[in-house]
Amino acid sequence: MDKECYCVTEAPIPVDQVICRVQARDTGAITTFIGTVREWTKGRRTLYLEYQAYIPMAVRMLKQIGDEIKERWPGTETAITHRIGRLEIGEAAVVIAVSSSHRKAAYDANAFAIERIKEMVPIWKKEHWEDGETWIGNQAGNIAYPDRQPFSKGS
Amino acid sequence: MDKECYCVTEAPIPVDQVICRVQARDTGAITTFIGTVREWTKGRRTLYLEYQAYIPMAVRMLKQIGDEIKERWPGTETAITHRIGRLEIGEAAVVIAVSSSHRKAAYDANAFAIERIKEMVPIWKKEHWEDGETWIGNQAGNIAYPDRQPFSKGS
Amino acid sequence: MIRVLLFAHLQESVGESMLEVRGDIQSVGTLKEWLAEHYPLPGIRQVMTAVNEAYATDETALQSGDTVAFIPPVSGG
Amino acid sequence: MIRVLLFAHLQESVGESMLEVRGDIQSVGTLKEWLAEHYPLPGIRQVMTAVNEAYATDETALQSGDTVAFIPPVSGG
Repeated sequence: MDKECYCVTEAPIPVDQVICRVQARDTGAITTFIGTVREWTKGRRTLYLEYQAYIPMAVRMLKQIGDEIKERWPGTETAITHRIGRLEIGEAAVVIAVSSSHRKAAYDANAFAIERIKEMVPIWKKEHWEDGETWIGNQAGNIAYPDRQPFSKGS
Repeated sequence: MDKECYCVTEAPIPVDQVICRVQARDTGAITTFIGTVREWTKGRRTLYLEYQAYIPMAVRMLKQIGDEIKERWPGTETAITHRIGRLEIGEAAVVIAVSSSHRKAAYDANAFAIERIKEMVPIWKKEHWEDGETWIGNQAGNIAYPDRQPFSKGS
Repeated sequence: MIRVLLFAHLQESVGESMLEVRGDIQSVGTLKEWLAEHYPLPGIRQVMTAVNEAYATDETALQSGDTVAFIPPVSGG
Repeated sequence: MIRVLLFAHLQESVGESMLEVRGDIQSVGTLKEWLAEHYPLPGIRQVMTAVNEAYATDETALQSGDTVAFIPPVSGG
């Protein structure tokens, strides 16, 4: 299941397919998170976004996040697809699916995954505003990069 | 948007459609919860499930949950579809989608929705085990029904 | 006439999903008493009730034309 | 020869997504010094680095054939 579960792609993300990858006969709960392109951010209008990735490393880091989740929430399955290239308003940039036999783990592991992605997966977003363009830094904002190392324990 | 957002249906639930109903141009995050039929519960094997609902009231209560969410997490949109009838292992019994401009509200509101459904929406599940069948009571289990009223404030 | 809706094990116990009750029924509590006497519904006094699709109590008044549903502990989701 | 990968604003600043560096490069730190001297990469000393797709530090040793990627603050999700 591993290879297919962690993808970086230029094509629109088929949510159903990401969900399929985590389904099993002992699954009772599946959570998904879909990060979509928002038109307005603090009163500023986005026209479209452009995502770039260091693809092989990004896939490797997505898989690492899945491994971290499996260690913290045994019995869960995780699939993550991140899109790159040009994305229009409303399109999905990332889809995370987590399955579990019970729902609490599925919610918690899913929220953990998006936090880790924003911390340490080598993917960059360029905002194309109505009045300019910028590559966006760490979205957490409060993290004083690069002092915070994007390592997980043991890596 | 209201009418279509809260459904009880005998047909398989199209996850994509439920998601579509909550999308808007200021959406940055969509969470979904899919409750699926699990084969094994505490060592006991389920063959299939049968769900029954008091349909008009169930739809009304789903809408009430959506209203409660909007009050607690302004700016969110919620859509919930619950399936009834016979469901096989792996099939989705309920799909909840919540959109928000930011992800925390989308996760929290989604988790709130499934708790409220299990508390107060008139839908019943009959487990068809390998060795018998039973209508299942309140799944929270620890709730001493009927002392706990399934009312929300103000209702 | 009051329409009574039964679900889950209550429905199976009576063998009907709907009953029509006529007579001097003033409240949910009175209806429960009446049903307990006439149908195999021994636990009915403890079951949640909805009148016209809204949760109600034993004190809720009834009038002809009302729909009363008995709501055993729910197990959706 | 060490292959250097650039992304986001670093890539735009240099105008290349890949550089090949030859010469006496012992570590990530040495490579950063060398790049800062030869390319418009003034902030390079503070940027996270990956060697062969794993996060590394300035002390990480390099040898010919390694791929070094500079990872500006990420903004996926």
